[in-house]
Amino acid sequence: MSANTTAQTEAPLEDEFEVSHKPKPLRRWMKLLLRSKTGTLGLIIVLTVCFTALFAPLLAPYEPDGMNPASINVPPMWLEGGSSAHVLGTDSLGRDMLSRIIYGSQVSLLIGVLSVVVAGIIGLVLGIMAGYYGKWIDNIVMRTVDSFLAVPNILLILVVLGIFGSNLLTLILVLGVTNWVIYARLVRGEVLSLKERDFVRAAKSIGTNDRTIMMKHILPNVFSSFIVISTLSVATTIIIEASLSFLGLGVQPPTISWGYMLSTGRDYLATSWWLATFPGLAITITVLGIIFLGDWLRDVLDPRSQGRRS
Amino acid sequence: MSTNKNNSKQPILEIKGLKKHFELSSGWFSKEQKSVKAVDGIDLEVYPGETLGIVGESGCGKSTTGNTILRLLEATEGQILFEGQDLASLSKKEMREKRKDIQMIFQDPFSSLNPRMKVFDIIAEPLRSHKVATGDDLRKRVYELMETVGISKSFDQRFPHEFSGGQRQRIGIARALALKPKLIVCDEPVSALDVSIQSQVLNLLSKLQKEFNLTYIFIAHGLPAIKHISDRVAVMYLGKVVELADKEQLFSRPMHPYTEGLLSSVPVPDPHVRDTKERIILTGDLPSPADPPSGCRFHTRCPYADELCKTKEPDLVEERDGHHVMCHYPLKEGRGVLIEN
Amino acid sequence: MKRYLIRRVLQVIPVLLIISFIVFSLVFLAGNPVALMLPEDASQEQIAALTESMGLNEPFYVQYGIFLGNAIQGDFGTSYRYNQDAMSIVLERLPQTFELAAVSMLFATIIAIPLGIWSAAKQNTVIDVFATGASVLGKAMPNFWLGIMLILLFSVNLSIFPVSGRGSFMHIILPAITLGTAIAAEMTRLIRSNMIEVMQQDYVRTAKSKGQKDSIVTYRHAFKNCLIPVVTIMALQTSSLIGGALVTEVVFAWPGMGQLLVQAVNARDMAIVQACVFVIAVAVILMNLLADIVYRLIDPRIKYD
Amino acid sequence: GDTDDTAADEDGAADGSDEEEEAAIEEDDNTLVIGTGTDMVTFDIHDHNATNTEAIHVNMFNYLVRRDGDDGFEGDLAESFENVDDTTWHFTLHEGVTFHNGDELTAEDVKYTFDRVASDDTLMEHSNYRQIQEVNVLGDYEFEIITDGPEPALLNRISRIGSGILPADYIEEEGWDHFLSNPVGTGPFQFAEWNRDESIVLERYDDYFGGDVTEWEEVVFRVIPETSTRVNELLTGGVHIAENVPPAEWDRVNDNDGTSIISGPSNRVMLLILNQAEEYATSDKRVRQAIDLAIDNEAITEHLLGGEGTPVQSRVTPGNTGAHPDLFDSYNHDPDQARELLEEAGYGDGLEITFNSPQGRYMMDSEVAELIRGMLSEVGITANLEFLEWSNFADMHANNNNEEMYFLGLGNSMFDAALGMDTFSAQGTARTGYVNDELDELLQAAAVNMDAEEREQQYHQAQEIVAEDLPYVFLYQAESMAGVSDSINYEIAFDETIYVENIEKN
Amino acid sequence: MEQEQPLLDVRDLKTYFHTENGTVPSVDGVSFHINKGEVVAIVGESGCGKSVTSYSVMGLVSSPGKIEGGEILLEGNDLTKYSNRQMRKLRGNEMSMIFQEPLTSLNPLFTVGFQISEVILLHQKVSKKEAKQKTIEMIDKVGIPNSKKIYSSFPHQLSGGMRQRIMIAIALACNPKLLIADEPTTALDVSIQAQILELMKKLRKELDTSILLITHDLGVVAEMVDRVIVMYAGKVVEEGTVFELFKDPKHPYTKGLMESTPKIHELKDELYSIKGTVPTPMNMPSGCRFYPRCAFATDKCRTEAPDIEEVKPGHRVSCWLHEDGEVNLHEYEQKQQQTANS
Ligand SMILES: Nc1ncnc2c1ncn2[C@@H]1O[C@H](COP(=O)(O)OP(=O)(O)OP(=O)(O)O)[C@@H](O)[C@H]1O
Ligand SMILES: Nc1ncnc2c1ncn2[C@@H]1O[C@H](COP(=O)(O)OP(=O)(O)OP(=O)(O)O)[C@@H](O)[C@H]1O
Ligand SMILES: [Mg+2]
Ligand SMILES: [Mg+2]
Repeated sequence: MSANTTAQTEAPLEDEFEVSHKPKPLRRWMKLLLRSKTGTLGLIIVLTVCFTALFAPLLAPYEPDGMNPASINVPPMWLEGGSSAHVLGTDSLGRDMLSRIIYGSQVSLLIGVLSVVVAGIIGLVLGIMAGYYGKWIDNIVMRTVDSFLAVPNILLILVVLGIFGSNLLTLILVLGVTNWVIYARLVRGEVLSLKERDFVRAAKSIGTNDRTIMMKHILPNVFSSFIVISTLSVATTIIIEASLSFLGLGVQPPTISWGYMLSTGRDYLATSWWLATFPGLAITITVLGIIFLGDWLRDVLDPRSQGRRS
Repeated sequence: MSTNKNNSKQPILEIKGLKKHFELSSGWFSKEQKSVKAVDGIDLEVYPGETLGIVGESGCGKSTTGNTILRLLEATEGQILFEGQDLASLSKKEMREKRKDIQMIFQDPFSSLNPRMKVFDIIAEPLRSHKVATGDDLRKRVYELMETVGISKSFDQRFPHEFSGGQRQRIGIARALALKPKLIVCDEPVSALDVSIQSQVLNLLSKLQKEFNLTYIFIAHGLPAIKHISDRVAVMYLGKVVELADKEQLFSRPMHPYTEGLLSSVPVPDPHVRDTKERIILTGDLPSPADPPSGCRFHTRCPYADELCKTKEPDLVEERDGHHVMCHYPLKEGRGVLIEN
Repeated sequence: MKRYLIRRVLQVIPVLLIISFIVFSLVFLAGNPVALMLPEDASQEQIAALTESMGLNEPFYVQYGIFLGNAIQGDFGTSYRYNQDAMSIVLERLPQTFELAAVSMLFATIIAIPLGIWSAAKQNTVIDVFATGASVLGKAMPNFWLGIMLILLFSVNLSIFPVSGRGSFMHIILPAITLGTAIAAEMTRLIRSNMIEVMQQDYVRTAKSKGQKDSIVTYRHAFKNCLIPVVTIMALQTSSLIGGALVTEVVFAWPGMGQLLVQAVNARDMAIVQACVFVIAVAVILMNLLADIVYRLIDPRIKYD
Repeated sequence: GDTDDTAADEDGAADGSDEEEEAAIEEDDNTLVIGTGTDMVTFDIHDHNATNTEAIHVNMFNYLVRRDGDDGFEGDLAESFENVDDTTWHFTLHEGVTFHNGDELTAEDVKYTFDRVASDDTLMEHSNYRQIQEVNVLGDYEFEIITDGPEPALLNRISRIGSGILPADYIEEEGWDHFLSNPVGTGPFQFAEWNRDESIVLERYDDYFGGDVTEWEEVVFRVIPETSTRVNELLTGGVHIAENVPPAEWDRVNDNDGTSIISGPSNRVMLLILNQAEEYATSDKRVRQAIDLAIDNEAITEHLLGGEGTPVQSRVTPGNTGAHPDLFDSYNHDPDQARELLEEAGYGDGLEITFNSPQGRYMMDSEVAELIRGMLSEVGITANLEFLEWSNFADMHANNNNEEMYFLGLGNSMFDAALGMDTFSAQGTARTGYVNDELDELLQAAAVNMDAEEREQQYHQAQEIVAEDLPYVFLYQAESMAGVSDSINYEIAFDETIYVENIEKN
Repeated sequence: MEQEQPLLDVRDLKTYFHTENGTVPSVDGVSFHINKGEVVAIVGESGCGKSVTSYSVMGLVSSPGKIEGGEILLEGNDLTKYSNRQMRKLRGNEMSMIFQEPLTSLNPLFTVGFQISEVILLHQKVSKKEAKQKTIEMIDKVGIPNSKKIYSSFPHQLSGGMRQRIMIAIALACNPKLLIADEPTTALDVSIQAQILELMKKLRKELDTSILLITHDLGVVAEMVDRVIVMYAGKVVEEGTVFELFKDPKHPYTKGLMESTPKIHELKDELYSIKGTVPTPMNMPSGCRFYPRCAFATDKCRTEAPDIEEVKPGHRVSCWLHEDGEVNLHEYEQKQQQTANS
């Protein structure tokens, strides 16, 4: 009708854009990070723990394994009987608590993170396949999930560690293998709804093959809930490891993990409380950090979280 | 006149007796299988270069028809011939090849773009999938497409959420155009858009059709939009096409009581006619496609229904030249909305 | 519904088969219990003889077949450690196990519901941060640490609850808190996030637009819509509550199934292990079924069959 | 007050009303509660080898004879006994002894008891009784035990696990299964109930042939696996005795009003078993000696065990027939010499061995194991410590799947050097691969030597050889520690049993 | 005209959302009034602040939103000064609201009967039995057959149209003076929409309720209302009677809106379209908020925001074009084109 309509529709839409600068990912992350106090806290905690783990030999004042039967169960320095030689006191074999906690971070993190990686990979792959293909694959995977859910984890862990012995590798594997079901369930559920979404249909209608659809369209979209669950799971795994140590199935000395320290310290809870409490605190703080970081990561990984509501 | 044009050509797409039933309970042990007859036997032909509009109320099977054409859903029964070839007979691989020729634009611009992919990758995806272009060539093609649909190249690294609904729909259109398809199924491409944006997208679609000689199947429930863009219009009711005619015919002299009701339900943006306009308000709701009424499916809401309608289902017959209707008592002078014109 | 129930029960069969297979093969791999059953200086012949008389020299599939055959008839074999029908030993533990599980769950729910709702309602306030902190702490405290601490505080120092054992209602409180804390923590987080979502729903706005009181809007209209995930998580906890309460059981000298199971595994007492796992699996399946029925009661949209 | 309340709860009898509470206290005054770490295994007295199970059984069953003081024996069910010749022992039973079901004890019951354990080789205790060839019943109260050869330690054998006399008629009538769930003996206490992993309750048997030996009407053995819980129960009055209290808790118990720690030597020696199979470095005597020299036994007993333990160089400790006085309360410690020996043996630049240990089985076991690992690393031996869950550990021990070294505590329920030393003989070598012909000869001679004095000398010699060759590295004699309420008078028995009749109210 | 006190008088209402990314001025100085018995429409595109305006009136703005200024006078009483308790007394009683999404606006877990009687029991002193009686009457009134059975049905058992009728029943149960209908038919099919609109017309006649109808469908406006308020980006840009406005829109946005709507009774080769998109509240242009999209924009529009001025009795507009008196946009446009072509 009016002469200028065509021109209007064809005009590039650039000028309509209010956001003229596009923030770089790193800046976006920083912005999101600073906006979230808990996220900042989480990141600081996790970085500190990672740093501690990496540079344990430089940071620890003593050999973690240096025993001294003559000065056992020395309290932390601020308590009566403590000395500045051992800031956090010594344990039941006279080893320096601080050094042990510093070294313990290595194994605790390793177990926590790697076993979640193992569980996550199995869970993601099976969950996506089950959800995407449905039918018999789904049936098999879900019945297996049901079965795993109906058997207490501890039983499987116990038996497997009983058979293969408890070394770090089996520990990580077995914790991973018993935990995959939560991921598989979660991922499958999300995939079921994702695959009905139009963008997946669109990809199909373009002729994209199944593998690409799963990798490029589905995987990135289940990732944020995956991150939330897995950060929580890193936390629980560190704690499960402690419970395994309680049963004598955790890591073996001279390897040190917080869980091991915590569980061996439990006999001294009423008398030398610092033996169990410091590793316990280390776990709690780390877990808190990981959870906060996880919440924040979910925001970061979601491109929508830049502020605009949609 | 357009009827003649159509007869002279081979249809690009032919739908014959298409049925799509969804099983309800997939239980192992349930005896009677209940099913939703989402599409229950429709025949349509689409000719090159035309736009076939499909209207009907929510749930009448429009999207299902669209999805089965693309084989996003497998048809329960019937044939879909694209350029004379039965799509259902194609292997998965052949079908992927065929997809270059048939594309789809989706209703919801918010959910049809992967929120975690950048615009560039979204538009490039079809080209990559079919290995049509790589490297610089690919970039060039994507930028061309962006230009075609009116999105500045500088936005290629943005995520969908950074765009407005209309812009997102343009991205979807660019993606559909990437493989230079012959036929595009547009499943309610403007229903989710704002009033002022709708017209931008409708204009764009018309422009592209002329430019690339595209054929559209345009699905919508908004009658004004359908009327604006289509050449021929099919009216669906409960999984069946109840009326099919040239746009002018259908809008000025509808023959099916349902079409008539629909047309008179559309509110007219002119306050002067509101008290004078005669209205046939259809009563009741759309029955469930899981158990459609016996006889003529429309009889439960039809102001003219009688005993015959309750028992016997009418066929889709050509009452006038190119004007098909499925009714025992087609309206001779149905009240349409184009009469004044 | 009836047909649904039948179908669900039938679906249980493959699950039980898979479970029995997994457990059987694990125990099989774990080795021969004969060495543990005989005196320390038993001769190789004695070991061989006992192995044969117990059918342990048969190949895996034969043993599994025999086991399955008997299990179908309800016979899980005899515990060599107790010299008694395995199932009866397991069933003996059921009441105390159930008791602890139920009270723990009750405790978790009583804590988690108000805390979760509250922190959702006061999102991003001090209360919310406190609740988050509390639930992280709840998850981060290993059971044995919490249990021992509770004993020291409430039993030794304050003399409120008995230290350990089973008997009066007072005995169950501390172990239930120990076991329930982690669940409460998880539930609180779940309820919080669900409530936040539900509170933004249109029907909550509708309820407000009627002039309804905030508390009624929260509890009647919003919270009821949050119940399904809560019920789900309750059902999911069954197996860990019944079979995985081991650490708590040890700390509180609670004679539950967790201890039995672990001891049986350690002693390679296959009959007990299988019977335990069977009982736990059935409990889990029943709980899930119950959850399904509860879903139906909560949400009229849910239909089975 | 507290004490009794909690105990009342134990019975499930706690009720709101004051009077009832009073009554409950009265009743509870006559109930003794003992907190133990592990549950009893079974009532099949022949099919277990657990000291803690026997500790409970002794209150329900009687042996024929009982150890009395250092090396003598006194009659228990037997009124008199006599060694007739090398292979024949004659016994006369007390008359009028009744089982808890009312049956009278006769020689037939004794025959039944020993026949079963001596003939059924699937029973755990069989190996300790296979020496009994037959039991000849000579009358209602008279019988003979015939051994398959000279058996100087017969009395030791029949005064320990597996020797409680069973009611033959009762078992034959009701069946063994019935007996297992309703056991019947002759002891001062009779069975009331057993809730697995929870408690065993025994009631006083008023017709006990020994007369009115105890003030307690009821004994409850409560199973409390967690150490700190056991101690906490003691502190709050939930139990009268808490067994196995580790050093870390001693102050807490002693500082508490009304409870204290008591200790007593046990018959258990903690040691390291070294594998002498050729493929292991420990087959080299110098390496074994180096290990022995590296370990400061006293540091363990003093610092970890709070002084409650004695360094030893032999398994046979005072209180057992044949104990060698020089090998008790002595040890070798010289890290420099250890390093030299290792150098000599060709391990100058380090030696790596596997070291298995149980965890939570013995007092402070994991700490001790870790400390040993630390001590060994001082002299250049890297010991890879692997803690095993007990059943796996027992499995390893039973099947000789051990590698270089493992840590174990061995008791001696026979109180005779024979049981401790036989392991080192040719027949017993399987465990370590240790063979010494001279030692073999000595042990064979001693085993059938009915001359007590000469036999003792032979065992002394044998122990010296072992202390030199070090198939085992002996560490220390463990002390039993228990926390006890001041309301009772309790002494820890050398054999780790708990004779309730010896526990008195204060 | 203004002799009588209006039922609702909104003056310079400002409702802002304080989000993590900054303050969003969703409603930024909106004034309008509704007389007794009148039907007034607010039209405008998605996101222009229509719903927030209505929530502000109902006192349902939830955090992080806050009414930052202005007055909302209901029969002369300023609702912004009311406590939550006082507001609760009004809601569902004096004024009530129907929402856009009939699918989600009813609580899925309660029967519709319960949900209707809830509001009756809240505001009227009646017994449960009487409430049930009234509820069934209301169901009849909104034209759902078989009301007794419907009473104990759950929302998912009803169709969209029926659910929207139930919403209407809830809203009208206490015979409110003011009914706010926020896009009541957008989610419904055309034929159902027609039914609902008919019903609202009928009930309005019967009950004499004033209605504030929020929509972006000009067809619905033309059929239903007396007066129209056009909103753009948080501001009112034009206000007038429905006849005035359709005949002679004064604001370029209103005009664009009307022309870009495809009309069923006329054929066009190409639709008019307003270029560009609605600005997000975070990035409001300075000056007139519509100028980046306006075909008539001048430099003044870029820098200065126009006030809303009455150009004709009862017809007010906020645009610099009308600074010096009334301009007919249709003619103005033609004139402009002629000058451009020559
Ligand atoms: N996957 C499915 N399973 C079961 N029923 C389905 C499925 N998809 C669609 N249906 C049913 O088929 C019928 C037709 O659906 P369809 O989506 O084709 O309708 P439509 O005409 O596109 O409606 P709308 O305008 O709402 O998009 C509906 O009743 C719908 O409930
Ligand atoms: N809770 C909120 N937080 C932040 N911004 C909000 C919130 N609610 C609404 N807004 C903003 O307020 C503006 C107006 O929203 P409103 O819902 O009133 O629009 P509307 O005109 O009703 O649109 P529609 O036609 O889509 O319903 C929008 O830009 C929206 O982004
Ligand atoms: Mg559709
Ligand atoms: Mg709105």
